[in-house]
Amino acid sequence: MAKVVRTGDVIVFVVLMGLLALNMAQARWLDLGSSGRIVTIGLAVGQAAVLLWYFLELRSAAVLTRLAAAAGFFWLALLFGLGLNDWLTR
Amino acid sequence: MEPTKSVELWPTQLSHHAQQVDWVILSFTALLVVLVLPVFAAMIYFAVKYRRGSKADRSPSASRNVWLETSWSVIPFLLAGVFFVWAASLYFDLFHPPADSLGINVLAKQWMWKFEHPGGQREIDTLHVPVDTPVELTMISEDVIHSLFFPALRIKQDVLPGRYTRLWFKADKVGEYHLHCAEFCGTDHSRMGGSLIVLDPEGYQRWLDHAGTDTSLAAAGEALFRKYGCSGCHGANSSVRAPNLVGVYGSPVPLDGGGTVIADERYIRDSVLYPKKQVAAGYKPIMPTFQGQVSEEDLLKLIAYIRSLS
Amino acid sequence: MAETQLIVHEPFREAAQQREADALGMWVFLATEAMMFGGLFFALIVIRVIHPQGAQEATNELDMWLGGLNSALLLTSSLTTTLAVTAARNGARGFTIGCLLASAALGAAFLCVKGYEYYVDYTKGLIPAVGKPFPIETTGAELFINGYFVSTGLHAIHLFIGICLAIGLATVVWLRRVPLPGRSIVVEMTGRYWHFVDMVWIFLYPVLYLMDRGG
Amino acid sequence: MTSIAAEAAAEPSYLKAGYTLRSWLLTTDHKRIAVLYMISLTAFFFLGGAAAAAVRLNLITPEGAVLTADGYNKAFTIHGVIMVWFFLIPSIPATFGNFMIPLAIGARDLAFPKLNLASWYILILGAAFTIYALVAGGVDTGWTFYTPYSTMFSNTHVVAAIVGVFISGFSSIFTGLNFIVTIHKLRAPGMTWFRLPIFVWSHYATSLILVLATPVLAITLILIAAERLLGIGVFDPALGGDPLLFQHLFWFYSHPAVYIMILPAMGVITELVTTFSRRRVFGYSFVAFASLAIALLSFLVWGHHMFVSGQSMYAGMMFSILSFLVAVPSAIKVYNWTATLYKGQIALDTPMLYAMGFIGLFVVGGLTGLFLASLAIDVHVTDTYFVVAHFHYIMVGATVMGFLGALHYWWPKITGRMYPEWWGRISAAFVFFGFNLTFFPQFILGYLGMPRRYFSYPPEFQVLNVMSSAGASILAVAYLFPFCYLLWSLRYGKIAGPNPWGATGLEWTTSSPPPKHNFPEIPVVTQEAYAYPVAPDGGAHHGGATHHG
Ligand code: HEA
Ligand code: HEA
Ligand code: HEC
Ligand code: CUA
Ligand SMILES: [Cu+2]
Repeated sequence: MAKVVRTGDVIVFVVLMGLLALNMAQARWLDLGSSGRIVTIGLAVGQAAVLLWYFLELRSAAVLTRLAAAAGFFWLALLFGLGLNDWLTR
Repeated sequence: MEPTKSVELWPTQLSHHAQQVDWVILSFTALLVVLVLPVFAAMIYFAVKYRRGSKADRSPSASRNVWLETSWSVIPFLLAGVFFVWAASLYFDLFHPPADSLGINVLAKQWMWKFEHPGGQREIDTLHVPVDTPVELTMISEDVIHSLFFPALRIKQDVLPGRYTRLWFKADKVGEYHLHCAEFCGTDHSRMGGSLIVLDPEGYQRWLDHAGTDTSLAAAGEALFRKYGCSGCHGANSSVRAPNLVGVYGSPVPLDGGGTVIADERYIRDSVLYPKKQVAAGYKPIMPTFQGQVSEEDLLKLIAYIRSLS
Repeated sequence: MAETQLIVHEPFREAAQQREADALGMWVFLATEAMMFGGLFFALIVIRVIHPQGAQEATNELDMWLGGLNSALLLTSSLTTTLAVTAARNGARGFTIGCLLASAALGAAFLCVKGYEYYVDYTKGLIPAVGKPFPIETTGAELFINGYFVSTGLHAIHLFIGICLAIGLATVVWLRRVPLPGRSIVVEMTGRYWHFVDMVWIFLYPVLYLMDRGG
Repeated sequence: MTSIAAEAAAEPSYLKAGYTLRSWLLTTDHKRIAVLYMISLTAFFFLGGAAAAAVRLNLITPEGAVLTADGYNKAFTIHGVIMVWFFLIPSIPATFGNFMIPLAIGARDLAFPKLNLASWYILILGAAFTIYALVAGGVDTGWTFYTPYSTMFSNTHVVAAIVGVFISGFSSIFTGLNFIVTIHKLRAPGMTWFRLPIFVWSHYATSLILVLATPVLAITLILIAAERLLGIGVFDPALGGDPLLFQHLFWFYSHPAVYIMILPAMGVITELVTTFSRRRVFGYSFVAFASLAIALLSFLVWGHHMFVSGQSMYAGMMFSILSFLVAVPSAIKVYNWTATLYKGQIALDTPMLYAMGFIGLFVVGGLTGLFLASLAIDVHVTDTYFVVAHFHYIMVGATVMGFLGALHYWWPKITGRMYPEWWGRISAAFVFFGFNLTFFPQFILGYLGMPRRYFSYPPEFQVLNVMSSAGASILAVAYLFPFCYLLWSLRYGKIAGPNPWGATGLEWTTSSPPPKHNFPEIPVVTQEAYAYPVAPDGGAHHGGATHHG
C-alpha cells in the first residue's frame, strides 16, 4: 500500500485544502476592497496551478502536453483581455 | 427634391465628413491597386512566359529570399497604416459632437423611427434638420437593435435597447435624402426607413412652426416630473432629502463609494430605472425604481426637462 | 509485462505512439472544455463589472459554507482519483476500484449538497421561471443568479458524466475487461477528466460565492 | 507488422473493400468517411444554393418579386446557416483534409478513426435539426442570431436551428482534435515538420482554431437557448444584461471561423500552384508559419464586426489596427504564390485555373476586408451589400474555387478516373465570369447605401440588383456543370494512374484509388516537400519517398 499512497499526493491535497480555507477566510473576514477580487482569483489560480502541476501531472508531462494545457489558458486570456477592454473603456 | 430614381454610381456627399470618407476609400483603393497590380501582372506574365514547354530561361533560382519576403509583407502594412490613422481620426470625430449641436431625440421601434425636436415637434420616419448646423441625435430603442443609417452622410450607428447611443452630423446641402434601418430587426426591417430633409434655416423654422405643438419637450417633461411624483422628493420644498436637480445636467456628480460621473443622458436614465446602480454621495438610496412605469419616450422628456434646468 | 498486454490499434505503429496520441487527444479535449467554460466565466465577470452592486447582493444570497463544503468534497475526490491512477499503474486492482468508487461517492455527495442548495434557492425564489418572484430588486442581481444556475448546472452535468465514468470504469476493472496495469491509461484518462471538472469548480467557487462578498 | 504489410500489398482499393451500405455507413476508413462527407456536403451546398437562388430571384424587383418579407428573411437566414456551418466550415477539411492528411503524412488512418466516423454522424444529426427548423417554418434571425431579436422577439424556430448548429460544432471540434493528434503523432518516419506539405500545415492551423474557438460558440448558443426558454437574461437589457456581450462572444468564435473557411483553401492553392508549375513553393517556411500566424491573429480582431454596435471607441480602434495586422500573413501567401510561378513549368489545367481564380478573387475580397477594417469606411458600409460582396468574394470566390480546384486535382486519386479536361476548363471560366457578375455590382450597391438583409429596396438600385441576379443564374449553371461531368466520369472517365499530374507528395506514390490501408508499407521520407522535378505517372518511384523492406 505504501507504494500506492504516496505522501507527495497527500501533501498536495493538504496544500489545496489550505488554499481553499485561506480563500474562504479572506472572503469572510477580511475586507480588501477592490483588491479583494484579485486576491480571490489569485488564490484560485494558485489552486489550479497546483492541481495541474501535480495531480494532472504536467510536472512530468511532455512539452507538447504542457503546450496544449497552456494554450487553453492563453486563449482565454485573449478573450478576457480584449473583451473586457470594451466595458472598461466605454 | 425627390430622391433620384435614375442610376447613380456614386452617392451624394452631404457633409464634410462624407467627402473625407470618400477620399479615404478612393486613395486607399489607389494604393491597393498599386500594390496588387504587379501581382496580377506578374501572374499573367509568368503563366505565359513559363508555360509548360516554352523555351524560357529556367536556370536555377533561389526558392526563398528572406529580405524580399519580409519587405513585401511589411511595406504594404506600413503604407496601409496611414489609412488606419486617417480613418481612425474620422471615427474619433464621430464620437465628439460640437458643444452647440441641436439635440434631437430618436426612438426606434419595430418598424418605425420617431424623432423629437427640442421644441416638442414630433415626426415619424422623416427627419427635418437645418442646413449647416451640427445636429446631435440621442437614440434609444424600445425593442430590438436597430441602426440609423444616412448613406449621404456616410454614417450609421446602432440603436440599442437599454442604452443611449449618439450620432452627429452637419449636413451642408439642402435636399431630401434616404435614411434606412441597417440592423436586421424582423419582418419589416427593409421598410423601416424614410427621408432626411435638410432645410435652409428659415425653412426649418417654418417647418417647426407648422409642425406646431403646444408644449416643448422640456415642458412636457416638467408635467411628467409632477405626474410620476418626482417632484415629491426632488421638489424645492420636499421633506425628503433628495438632491436638487437644478444644474445637475452636464456636471460631475460624486458617487457614494467613491468616484464621480458626469450627469449625462445615460446617467439620468440609469438614475430613474436603476437608482441603486450609482447613488449620489451623501444621500440614502431611497429613490424607487421606475422601471416598467416610465416609457422610453417619457424618459427622454424627463431628461429634456432636467437638462433645461441647467 | 505492462507493454505486452498493450494492444496496438490500427493507425498506430507502436504502443508508445498510441499512448502519446491518447494523452494528447485528452489534453486537447480538455482545452476545448476550458474554452467552453471560459465563455461562461467571461459572461459572469462582465456581469460583475457592469452591475457590481447587484452582483454583490446576489453573492450574499449564496451560502459560502455549503459551497466551501462542496469545494472540499471535490478536492478530496481529486485526491482519491490520483490514488486510483497510481494504484492502477501498480496493478493494485482492488485499491483502484476502491478509490474510483470513493471519487464517485464524493462526487455524488457534491451533487446532493448542490441539490440541497438549489432547494434553498427555490424557497427563496431565486430560480428563474419557477417558484416565488425574485427577491432582490437591484439590477444585475437576478442576472447574476441566473448565470450562477447556468454555470453550476453545466458543471453538475460534467460531474455527473464523471461519476458515470468512474463507476463504469470501476466495473470494467472489476470484471478484468480493463487489465491492469496494462491498460492503466484508461484510468489515467478518466482521472484527467475528473481533475479538470474539479478545476472548473476551483474557479467557479470564488467567482460565484466569494468575490465581492460582504458590504 | 510484416503480416499487415503483406496483406496490404495484395489489397484492393478502398472503394472495393465492400459494397454494402453497411460497409459504408459503419466504415472507419478515413477515405470512405471523406466520401460520405463529400456526398452530404454537396447536398447541403445545393440546399444553401437554392436558398440563395430564392434570395436573388426576389431581389429582381424593388418591391420583392417572389417572396413575402418573412419568407425572404427566412431564406437568407437558412442560406447563411447552411452555407457556413454545414458547407463551408466542414468543406475542405472534412473531405480533402480527411482523405489526404493521412496519405500526405504517410499514415494508415487518422489517430481516432471511430471518432472520425462519429464526427460525420454528429454533423448529419446537426443538419437534421437545422432542416427540421427549416421545414417546420424556418428561422428569421440571420446567421448571426443577434440578441435580443433572437431571444425575445423572433417567433420562428430559433431553438431548433441553434441546437442544430450547436451539435454541428462538436463535429468541428472532434475533426480538429483528430487532425492535431494525427499530425503530431502519426507522421511517417522521416516526415519532419518542415517536410510536411503546406496543405498539412494549413490544416494544422485550421484545427487549432476549430478546437479553441468552437467551444465558445457552443456556450454562447446554450446561453441563447436558455435565455429564450427560461428568460435568464444574460443578453437582455430589461434585466440589465448586455446584447453586446452576445456579440463579443459570437464574434470571438465567428471571426476565427472565417479563417477556418479560408486556411484549408490556402493550403490547397499551395499544392496546386506548386504542382502545376513544377516548382518548390517559394519561401516554404514563411508560408508555413503564415498559416500559424493567421490562426493566432484571427483571435485578436473580432471586434471589427462591432464598430457601430455601441462598443467603446478605444476598443474599436484597437480591433481596427489588429485587423490590419492579419493582412500581413495573407500578403505573404499571395506574394509567395506568385513568386512560385517564376521559372516554373506552368500548365493551365483546370485545377490551376481555379487556383489562379482563387488568388485574384481572394485579393479583391481581402483588400475590401481592409476597407472594412478602416473605421470611418466601415461606419458607412457596415451592414450594407459592400460587406455581402466582401465575404462572398472570399468565401465563394476564393474558398469555393479552392474547393473545386481540390476536387478536380484529387478526383483521379479519389475515384481512379480522370474528369474531362475541356469541360473542366469551360466550367472554370463560367464560374469565374458568373461570380464576378453576381458579386461585383454588390460592392457598388453597398457603397451607394443599400443595406443588407433587405427584402425590398429603393428603385434606383434595381439595375445593379438585376445584374447580380443574372450573374447568379450563370453561376448556378456553372456549378451544375462539374456536378454532371464528374458523375459522368465515374463511369466513362479515363483511368488515372497513381500520379497523373507528376506531383510530389506521398498521396501520389500509392495507387489511385488508394488501397484500404493507404500504403503497401509505411513509406520512409527522405526529401523535402515539393522536390521537383518528378516525371508524370512515375509516382511510385519518384515521389520523394522510398520504400523499405
Ligand atoms: C473566409 C472568410 C473571410 C475571410 C478570410 C475574411 C478576411 C478578412 N475580413 Fe472579413 N468577413 C467575412 C469573411 C471573411 N473575411 C464574413 C462572412 C463577414 C461578415 C459577417 C456578417 O456580418 O455576416 C466579414 C466581415 C468583415 C468585417 C466587418 C464588416 C462589417 O460588418 O462591418 C471586417 C472589418 O474589418 C472584415 C475584415 C476582414 C479582413 C481585414 C480580412 C483579412 O484577413 C484579409 C487579408 C487579405 C488581404 C489583405 C489580401 C492579400 C494581401 C495582399 C495582396 C497584399 C497587400 C495588402 C496590404 C496592403 C497589407 N471582414
Ligand atoms: C459559404 C458560404 C456562402 C456561399 C457559398 C454563398 C453563395 C451565394 N450567396 Fe450567400 N451568404 C452567405 C454565405 C454564402 N453564400 C452568408 C453567410 C450570408 C449572410 C446571411 C445573413 O445575412 O444572415 C449570405 C448572404 C447572401 C446574400 C445577402 C442577402 C441579404 O443580405 O439580404 C445574397 C444576395 O445576393 C447572397 C447570394 C449568394 C449567391 C448568389 C451565391 C451563389 O454562389 C450560390 C450559387 C449556387 C447555387 C445557386 C446552387 C446551384 C444549384 C441549383 C440552382 C440547382 C438547385 C436549385 C433550385 C432547384 C432552385 N448571399
Ligand atoms: C422617494 C423619493 C424620490 C422620488 C420619488 C424620486 N427620486 Fe430621484 N432621487 C432621490 C434620492 C434620495 C436621490 C439621491 C440618491 C441616489 O442617487 O439614488 C435621487 C437621485 C436622482 C437623480 C440623480 C441626481 C444626482 O445628483 O445624482 C436623478 C437624475 C433623479 N433622482 C431623478 C428623478 C426622477 C426623474 C424622478 C421621477 C421619475 C425621481 N428622481 C423620483 C429620491 C427620489
Ligand atoms: Cu429596424 Cu432594421
Ligand atoms: Cu471578421
